[in-house]
Amino acid sequence: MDYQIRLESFEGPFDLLLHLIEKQELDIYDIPIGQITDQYLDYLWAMDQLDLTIAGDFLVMGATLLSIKAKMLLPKPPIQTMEDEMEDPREELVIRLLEYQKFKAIIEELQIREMQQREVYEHPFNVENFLSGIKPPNPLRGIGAADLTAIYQEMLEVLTKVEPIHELYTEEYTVATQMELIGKLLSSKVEGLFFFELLSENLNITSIITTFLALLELIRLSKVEVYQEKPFGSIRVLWADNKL
Amino acid sequence: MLFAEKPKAILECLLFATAMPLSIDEIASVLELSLEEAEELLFQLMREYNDSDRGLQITLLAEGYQMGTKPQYAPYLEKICRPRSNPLSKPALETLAIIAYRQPITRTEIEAIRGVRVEHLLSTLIERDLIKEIGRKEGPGRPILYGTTSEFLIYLGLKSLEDLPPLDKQQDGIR
Amino acid sequence: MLFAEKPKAILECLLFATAMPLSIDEIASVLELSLEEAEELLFQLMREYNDSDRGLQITLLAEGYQMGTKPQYAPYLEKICRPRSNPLSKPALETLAIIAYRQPITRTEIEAIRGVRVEHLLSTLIERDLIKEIGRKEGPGRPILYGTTSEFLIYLGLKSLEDLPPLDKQQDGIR
Repeated sequence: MDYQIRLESFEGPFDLLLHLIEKQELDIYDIPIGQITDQYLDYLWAMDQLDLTIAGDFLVMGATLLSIKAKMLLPKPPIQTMEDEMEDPREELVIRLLEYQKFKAIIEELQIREMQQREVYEHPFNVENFLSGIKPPNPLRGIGAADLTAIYQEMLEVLTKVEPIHELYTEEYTVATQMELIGKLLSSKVEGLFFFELLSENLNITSIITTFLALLELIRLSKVEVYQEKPFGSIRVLWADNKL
Repeated sequence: MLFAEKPKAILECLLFATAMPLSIDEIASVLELSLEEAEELLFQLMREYNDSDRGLQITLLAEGYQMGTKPQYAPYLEKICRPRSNPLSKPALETLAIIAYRQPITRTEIEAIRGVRVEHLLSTLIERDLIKEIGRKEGPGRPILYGTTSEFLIYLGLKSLEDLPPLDKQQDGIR
Repeated sequence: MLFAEKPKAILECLLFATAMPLSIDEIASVLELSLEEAEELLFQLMREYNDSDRGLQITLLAEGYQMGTKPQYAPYLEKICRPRSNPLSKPALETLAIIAYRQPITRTEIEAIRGVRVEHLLSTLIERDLIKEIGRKEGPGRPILYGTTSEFLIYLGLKSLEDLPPLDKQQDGIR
């Protein structure tokens, strides 16, 4: 090995590649890809021999380099197309290296700013402590228990006037609210729920049908998945997002 | 003047940046001064702060010296730290009334009565210390049960929940 | 003098006591002054602090104003203040820089630039309040878009995002 540098000291494959290029004063716009690929892979072998785990990202770049090298070895077509030359297989790599280089270059300046700002101390003001010393304003100022009761009574009166009591059920169940309810119930249950468990205690025909329609809609949207272990068995419903 | 400006500036920084009150021993040790010198410096700085029209003051608490705001300016700090002191909206009061009379109650049950979503109203009421989570309902999803807080009783001047005015029995039949 | 001492004293309290930098709008609103009046008062106070031998300074940070200690006194404060959080690791700072200059940006886009995975670095940066989720990118999977916070500006002592050092000052051949 020409260079005694440990792989762990590199932030990633781009860092290692840029190091190789800079160290040998190579032209980043015309990288001798064979030479660089060999040197890069040498590092990986060395790491491997030391029984050190090589991060997958380094291996991916190794494969990319080999693939570029292979493309460069392919014979060029004898006649170039009129307008543009064949795309250089290195181009994408160079663009990415240049982009990474910009950030690598700015780090030092950001580090200086970070250290400078660390010299400035703020007052360790604790809002919680401060506020605990202040009585919060009474959110119910001007309102008495009787007012609250009146508000409640009035609300109940409006409800009873507008619709007979049994009609309230139909108000409760819409496909949209049931979809939301199913989502709430299922998302916290990794193992899923049986269909009957999705129904509220207030079993009536409207609630069952609405819940079923909501379930169908969720299936259509791929939000849930349903399984039946045997014909006519209970339907198990799983929240699709829970599967990952 | 006995001291150069610098030790006083350091002392100012110390009082400003420490979370706990500073003893004269600690001050002397950081500034590398004798106790007498540290005390003289401190008193000088205290006079500059406390006898002026400045907003800040340095006070001696049991455990040491501390920098803080002068008490007369507290209302302005409240204004910026706790901007929310608006009265509750009608929907919030309605939701609170339902919880007061029906507790323990789940969000879905409240929504069944009110016919609209109450999620943000519940957050408001929790933030204002009027309601809290008091458990979980058995059953699918184990939904949160809400109830009123002791602050709620205090704000209404009630001794207990039984002091809530009774309702007209028939109307409370809705479920 | 244009102002009585009192508004300046209040302003001093506000700058002392608020955890985040205060915008000129907030200052004007608490003091019930016009923007121009608030600004004049603020600049007056800043001169009194910054151009003197005092230990404290008022600076423009994250589009607001904040009181802090002058940097030259840091060595004394290190001795007595709570230890500061560790500086960011190089990989974390690199990731933060990419987000700062290229926001809004997805995790995959960051990884394309860094060439390595950044998932755990993103959690670190979020935990330290330096970045946050600022939306979702349209398209398959609707991936999360990340951006920097005001704490980020404070952390690097920046007045605003425009205050970031220019990224492309060197040769920027291919784009």
